[in-house]
Amino acid sequence: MIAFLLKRLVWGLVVLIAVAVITFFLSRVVPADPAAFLAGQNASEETVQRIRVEHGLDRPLPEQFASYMIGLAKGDLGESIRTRRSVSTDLKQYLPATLELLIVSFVLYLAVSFSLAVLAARRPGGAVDGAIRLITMVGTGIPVFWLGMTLQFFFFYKLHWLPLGARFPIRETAPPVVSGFLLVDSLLAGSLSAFLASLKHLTLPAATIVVNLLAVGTRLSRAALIQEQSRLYVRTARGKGLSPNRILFKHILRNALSPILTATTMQFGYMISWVILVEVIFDWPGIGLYAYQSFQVFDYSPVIALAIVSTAGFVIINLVMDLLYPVIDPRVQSVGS
Amino acid sequence: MALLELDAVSKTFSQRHGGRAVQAVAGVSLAVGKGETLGLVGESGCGKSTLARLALKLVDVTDGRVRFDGVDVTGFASRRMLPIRRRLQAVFQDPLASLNARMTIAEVMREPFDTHGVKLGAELETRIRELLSFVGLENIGIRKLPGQFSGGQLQRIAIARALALEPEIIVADEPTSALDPSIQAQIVNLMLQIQRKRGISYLIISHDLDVIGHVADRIAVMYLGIIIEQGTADAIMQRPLHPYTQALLSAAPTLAARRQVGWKRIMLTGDPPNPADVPSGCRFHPRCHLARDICREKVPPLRATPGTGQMVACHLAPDETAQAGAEVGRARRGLAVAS
Amino acid sequence: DDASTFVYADAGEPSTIDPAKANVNWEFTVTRNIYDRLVDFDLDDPSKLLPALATEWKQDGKVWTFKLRDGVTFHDGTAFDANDVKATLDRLLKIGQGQSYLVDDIASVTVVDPKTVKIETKAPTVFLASNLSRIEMLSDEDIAKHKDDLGQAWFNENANGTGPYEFVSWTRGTQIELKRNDKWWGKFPEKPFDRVLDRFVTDGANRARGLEGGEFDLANFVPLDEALRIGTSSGFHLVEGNNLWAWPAIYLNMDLAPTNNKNFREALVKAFDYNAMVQSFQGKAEVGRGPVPSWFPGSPEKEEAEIKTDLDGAKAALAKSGLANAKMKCSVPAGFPEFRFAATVLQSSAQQLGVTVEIEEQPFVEAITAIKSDKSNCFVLGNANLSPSDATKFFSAHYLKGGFYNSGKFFDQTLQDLVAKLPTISDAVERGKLLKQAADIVVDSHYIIWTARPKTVVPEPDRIGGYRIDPAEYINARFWEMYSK
Amino acid sequence: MILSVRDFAIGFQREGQNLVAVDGISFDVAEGETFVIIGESGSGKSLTGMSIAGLQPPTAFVSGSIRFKDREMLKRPDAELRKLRGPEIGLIYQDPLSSLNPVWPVGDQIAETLTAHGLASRAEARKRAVEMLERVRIPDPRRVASAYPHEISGGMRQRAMIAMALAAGPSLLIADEPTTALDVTIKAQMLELLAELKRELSLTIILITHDMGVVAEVADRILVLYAGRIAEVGPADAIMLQPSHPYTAALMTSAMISQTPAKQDLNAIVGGAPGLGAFPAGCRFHPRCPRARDDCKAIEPPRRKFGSVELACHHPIEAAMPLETARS
Amino acid sequence: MSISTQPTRRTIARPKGVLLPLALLVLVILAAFTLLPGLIAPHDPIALAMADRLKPPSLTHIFGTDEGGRDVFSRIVYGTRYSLGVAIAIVFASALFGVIYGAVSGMARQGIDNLMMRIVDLFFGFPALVLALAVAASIGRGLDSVALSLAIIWWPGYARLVRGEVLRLRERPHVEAARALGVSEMTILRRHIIPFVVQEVNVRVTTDIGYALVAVTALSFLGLGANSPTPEWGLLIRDSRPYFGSAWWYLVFPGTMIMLTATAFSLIGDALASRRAA
Ligand SMILES: Nc1ncnc2c1ncn2[C@@H]1O[C@H](COP(=O)(O)OP(=O)(O)OP(=O)(O)O)[C@@H](O)[C@H]1O
Ligand SMILES: Nc1ncnc2c1ncn2[C@@H]1O[C@H](COP(=O)(O)OP(=O)(O)OP(=O)(O)O)[C@@H](O)[C@H]1O
Ligand SMILES: [Mg+2]
Ligand SMILES: [Mg+2]
Repeated sequence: MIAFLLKRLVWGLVVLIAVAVITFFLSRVVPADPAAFLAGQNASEETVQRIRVEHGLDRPLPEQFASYMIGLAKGDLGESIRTRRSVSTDLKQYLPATLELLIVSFVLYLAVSFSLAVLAARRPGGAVDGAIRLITMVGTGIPVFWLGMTLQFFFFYKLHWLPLGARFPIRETAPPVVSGFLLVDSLLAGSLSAFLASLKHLTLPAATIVVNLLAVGTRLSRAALIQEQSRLYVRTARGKGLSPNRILFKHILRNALSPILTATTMQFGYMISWVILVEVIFDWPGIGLYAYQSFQVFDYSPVIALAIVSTAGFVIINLVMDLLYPVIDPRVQSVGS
Repeated sequence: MALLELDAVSKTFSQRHGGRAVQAVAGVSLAVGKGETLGLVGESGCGKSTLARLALKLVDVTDGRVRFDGVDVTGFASRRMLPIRRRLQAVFQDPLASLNARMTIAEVMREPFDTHGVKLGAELETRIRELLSFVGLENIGIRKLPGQFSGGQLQRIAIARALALEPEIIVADEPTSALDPSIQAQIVNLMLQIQRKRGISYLIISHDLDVIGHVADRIAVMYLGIIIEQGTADAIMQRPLHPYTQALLSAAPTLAARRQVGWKRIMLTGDPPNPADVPSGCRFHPRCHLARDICREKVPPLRATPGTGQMVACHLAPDETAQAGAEVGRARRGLAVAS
Repeated sequence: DDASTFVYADAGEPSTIDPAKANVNWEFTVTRNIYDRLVDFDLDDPSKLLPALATEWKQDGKVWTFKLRDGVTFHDGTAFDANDVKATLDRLLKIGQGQSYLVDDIASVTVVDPKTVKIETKAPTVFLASNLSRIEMLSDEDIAKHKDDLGQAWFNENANGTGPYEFVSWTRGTQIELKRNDKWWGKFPEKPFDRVLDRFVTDGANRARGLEGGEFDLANFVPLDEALRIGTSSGFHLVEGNNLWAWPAIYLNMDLAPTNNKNFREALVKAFDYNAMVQSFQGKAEVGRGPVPSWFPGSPEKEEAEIKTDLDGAKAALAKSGLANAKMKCSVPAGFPEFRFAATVLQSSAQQLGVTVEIEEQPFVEAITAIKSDKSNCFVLGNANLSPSDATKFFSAHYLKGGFYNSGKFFDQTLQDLVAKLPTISDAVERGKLLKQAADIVVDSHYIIWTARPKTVVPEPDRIGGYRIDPAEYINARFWEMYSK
Repeated sequence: MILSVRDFAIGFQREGQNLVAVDGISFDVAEGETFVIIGESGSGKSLTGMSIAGLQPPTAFVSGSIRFKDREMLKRPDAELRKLRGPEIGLIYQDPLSSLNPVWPVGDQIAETLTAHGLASRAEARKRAVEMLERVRIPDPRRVASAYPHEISGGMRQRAMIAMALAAGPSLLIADEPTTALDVTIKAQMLELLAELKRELSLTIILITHDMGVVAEVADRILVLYAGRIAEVGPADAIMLQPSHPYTAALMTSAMISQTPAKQDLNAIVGGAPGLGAFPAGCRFHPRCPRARDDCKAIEPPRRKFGSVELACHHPIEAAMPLETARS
Repeated sequence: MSISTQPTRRTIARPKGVLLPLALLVLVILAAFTLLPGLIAPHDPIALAMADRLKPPSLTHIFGTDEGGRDVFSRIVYGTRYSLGVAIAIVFASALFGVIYGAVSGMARQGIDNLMMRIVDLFFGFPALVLALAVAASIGRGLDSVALSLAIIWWPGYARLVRGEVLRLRERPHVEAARALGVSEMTILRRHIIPFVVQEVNVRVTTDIGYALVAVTALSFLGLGANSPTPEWGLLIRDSRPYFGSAWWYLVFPGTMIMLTATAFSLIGDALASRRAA
């Protein structure tokens, strides 16, 4: 167990280093000059050069790489040229917003996709199943960015039900920052209205992420449930005179969890990707938007940091899932591949 | 000189994820002579298929030698094996699974010729038809896919393919166990006919004692990776000496046994042991009703019993087992049992 | 409390709020309102200067003398005096970024007495006071307190000015909050806003929709179609004006084939469908005749020849160039639909000549790097000049060697000399003549396609008033002039 | 009669065609007997067995009648049938590994038969599960009760399956090829166990198999199915030792390898069984039958009494055929 | 013997019955768009027609016009080639590379196989879009670089699928039988393994085209893909953004088109999968 954990951790580290190396070199291939951006549009060439030197952008690539990696080992993610702050400081600022969005979306996704899958799997081939299948299929084809815009159009622009973007009503004062999660902070501040307001702001971005995840996730969960239904132990359960509901909830569900878990892990990867688009569209002040804006001006460090942070998140999720498998399925000795 | 000879072969599988290694075959020596049928029986998981694969050189031995017609082929690379393979063919358990589902019967049948560079040109189809009718499949559509045939037909096709290059020996791993009883008989008959007409040798593996007893000249009984008894078919079927062989024989119910009032079968207690966890001493001792201290401590060697030429690996054979063996043999044949 | 809060949807988040480094619009949004400048200018007549922190000024050859206003204090309570002016200008020139180019002809700054400061320029320049209308005054104490790095770290995210609004907080990724400075020396309108939220809304469509939906009180860089639609819908009115920015001008690379061929460039200029551009601005635009717009002080525009689409002329010019079936690449900074559209029009116009234009939209830095490093033949950008009346700053950025916006690497020695001479001439009529000469050189070179010169339109909700367009700066709110109705 | 099947038929719709898999079979099972259904693969054994418990595939068409303890089983809502499965009818299958829920301890699965029917509280059911495991001769039942299926051997699994089927005390046990996947030595243990349990619990057993050895050992009465129809039904001894239907006779002789001299051709039935939808007209066995005449090809043989058996054959084997060519 | 024609439980017609033909129809339409855009599109997709700027849908412009007066429908028709073409290219290229890689890995010795799979695992460790963004940005904008960057993140899925299949198939009796016959490893791979793998891959490819389309348009939307005035669908949506308040049609139709196309491919992939399962 310990050995397994250790192995996975080492592997996670390898992945992280790889992503750092890859993104570092990729970002330096770009034919753009962030120093020029920093210096401003009317700055003289000397000023630009001075800034290049200040930020070490004039040094040879291997040297820049070495110092970046050394910094990384110390937890230093470099400095953002655009925000003129250390990336770690920025991340501390932006990460909670993203995490809040991700967690809410994920919980929502899990709940809804699971219920839909169960609903569909109760009568495979039935009308409910057909409808769900169609919806999920269409859902997988909806481009996330387009969906976000369309939801904005209807729910903000046409119906005035939900806000356009951002995390909190503009004119109101947000609760004091404790955790960075507005939902939590507003409760800590004892303000139900603030909680509801943050929830309202979360609705569209989360819905946008969820629809796509949901589609893929429900399909996979449904397939897993239906596949389990044809297993022989289900026949045995029927032979014992169990009701279909009991068979579904007590027998099938538990067995279908492993494939669903695998699907879920995969989904998490997509979610990290979609979050960039969603944050851009909804002006959600998280790391996706942060990295995207930095990326627009070829401010490298935040982009690399995003890659590293999201990869780390992904590695952790994978690890958690690996640890969950044996809990769910006693046949799996924790010997992941 | 034996045609196919396994000399103290062993095969150890290391488990993927650091689990305990499994010694599926542990120092087995066997020989199949020209025109002879050697039958190998044993319970599931005892290493029969592994042994077949060792004989066919589909896996490499961990230890021991494999000889074909006197030539040591143990270390042969696949290229050097090619001429040997022409003389050494195989038939497997599940005929549907062992034919490529996307190749027509004609393609399946020409594969041996192509592989061994036999150019038949226009004659190819005639030859294929000949082979198929030899196994009792006249006028079947050779452009059809395997999925369109029944299990019995497919096994015939598989046998026809094995015969294509006129081999000297066929290794058949459970050739009838996937088939219905009525079809089993057809295949057994077919294999016997082939041997009569072609003088071919067989290494036939099965867990069905009836089939083995019927087709084999000699029988080897395998338990947990080793041979525990070996002898002529008559000897083994009529006077098994090893308690395990006796249990096997008496366990399999026969129609004839229905008549035997008062006969009690030798029941084995417990389950087949785990090959990853081999018992000390005699491998069979935990399930043996005769087991005593020596059995737990000392590994019984496979040795010849005087007179019959039967080989048995049991500390107590034949003295304490011969009597029971004879009874088992009689009961099986539906003969009255002395009470 | 709602009515006293003004929410401004800004197109980006400042990278710094240090006036010495502020570069872009959304940085000026903050600095212009927190800090004051020595002089101000009349938005409707940029040549007319108005007193601000300085009440009087005069030029004497290379020396300018400014008399400072009495009783002005910084937000932290310290008094404003001549030392602040000196410290600010010294620091600005040392840092050399941001708007420092406007005053880079300053040789020295001398404190005569607390209320008088003397500024000497390297050469006589008539434009100094006008250019100082863009330079924000910091406190010398703040500068001294953080002298290690010239206060760069501190000023990046802190502010202490004398201006109408005080810096309250900066929520990264979201907004900067300002509050009204009661003690400001200037005059607020009747119902000014007590609190200003400068929101960062990077997406133009979101700014438009938020403005329309009432989330924002004002927004900058609203896409033109949306601005016109919103501005003419009920509850809104349109504020129209001129400014130097945001005219899509297409710069042609003078070094890279085929645009290094003058006849070829002429063909492009003549083939360009100016009407399409004007139509795309829904008629709210005119076609430029040269680099200096008519309303700019001393502009020779009226005397210039009209520029019109002339396909025959274009074909003739192309024939002369000997470049049939030429291919060229055009870089467009992303995020400006008007610029992209100008390139599209060029593409479709050029096609009529058999010239293929490939458009590549890229982030600003990448796009300008592409043309500067001869990977692209053209670049679309608006003009940029923060000085309300000094055309030489404009020329030097756009047409002189090494100018940041001289992306196509135009070079003409006569023009260089002319531009150097301009500020030294105190006679406005004489300056006008030189300006025309300079403009002609640029026009004749066919370096630029002035695709259209649109009016700037800003939709303002009827519930507020006071918004005016700054001719030298693109859509920026002077919060101190805004009021609720 | 504990079970009485009349004109039972079951079929499927495939590509718009009605394919009848089991076609109008009738038989009775008496209380306490071991009734064996034999036949080649695809002859409809499992469909018949499952239908008795109301477990026919949901896509199937059925007709006729199946009466279990004077209750009609076929046209009954599933909710009522469920009440019978467990307390009245127990089922076991081949392949115990996949027939057990892999993520539940064995004991819990046995206990569930009781709790689901409200026959015992949780704790009680658990205790009963251990008792049941003991009853099916599992050493150390407490340990096995808390083990997962993959942790115990194949023989133990099948024992656990039997324990589960019998936990709620059914009077009828339907066993669909319970020994097919097992090794001979384990198979023997299982047959022995079933025989003991039958005696102890006075069970009626319907055993489905195509293993003649198993049939020989346990059958009281035998039903021979061929291509969805009854070939022959009657007392085991009559059917096994003096088969009247040519198909039964062929089956029996082909299974008698040990009675055939070594290396001699076995008495095999030619050809293979027809698949669903490819049943021939007339007597379905006629293409493979050595006794077939013209009427067999055209006319479906009616069911009739023939000695102690009922059979469907135009030309049954009149005299007792010597089955035994014993080796001496 | 007559049998009741009532099934014991009612089976309800599966939606696939209606949807599959619809999906095939969409496919045919897309094929027509791709192959004969000139015949189908009523207007030039590039030429400006300023007089018709941002006109709502009408008989002449069924999907309305854009900011240059161009017919949105015609732009969508011409755009099929770019959006769908690139999506297909990505999936095909990844599938081809993935199949080769996976097959080699599956057939190779354990050490090499391990190494090759570690590399694949590495790709699975990264969040895909982030990597694609970085790649696309560094090799420059344009559809070709979008294609390349997506192919780079796409192939590992195929490699993993194929290797798994190869490992599974390698143990299959028919492969063992061929080996016993003396068939060389290369031939075994080609004749006895790849055809089965391809069957799996086909299903995956079909469904993936829809996903790839969404990914391509997403990158275009972020400004990494096609350049104006290429009528690529994601770019159309990006371009439409400033006019959303005034020209809903400009946003709605390209998005719907992406959705329809992706759904059609999903449906067909599903049908292929269930046909293979049957
Ligand atoms: N490739 C392999 N890797 C690891 N272990 C193996 C492998 N092949 C076989 N074994 C193990 O070796 C032992 C013997 O297997 P083998 O297939 O030879 O038995 P068998 O007698 O043919 O059984 P059966 O009657 O079930 O076919 C088993 O425990 C099996 O798990
Ligand atoms: N759910 C189903 N849908 C369609 N056909 C079915 C279904 N279940 C069984 N059949 C068909 O009905 C026929 C009889 O099946 P059944 O399972 O009863 O055979 P069996 O005698 O038990 O055979 P085996 O010995 O292989 O278990 C077969 O041809 C089978 O293909
Ligand atoms: Mg085997
Ligand atoms: Mg069956």
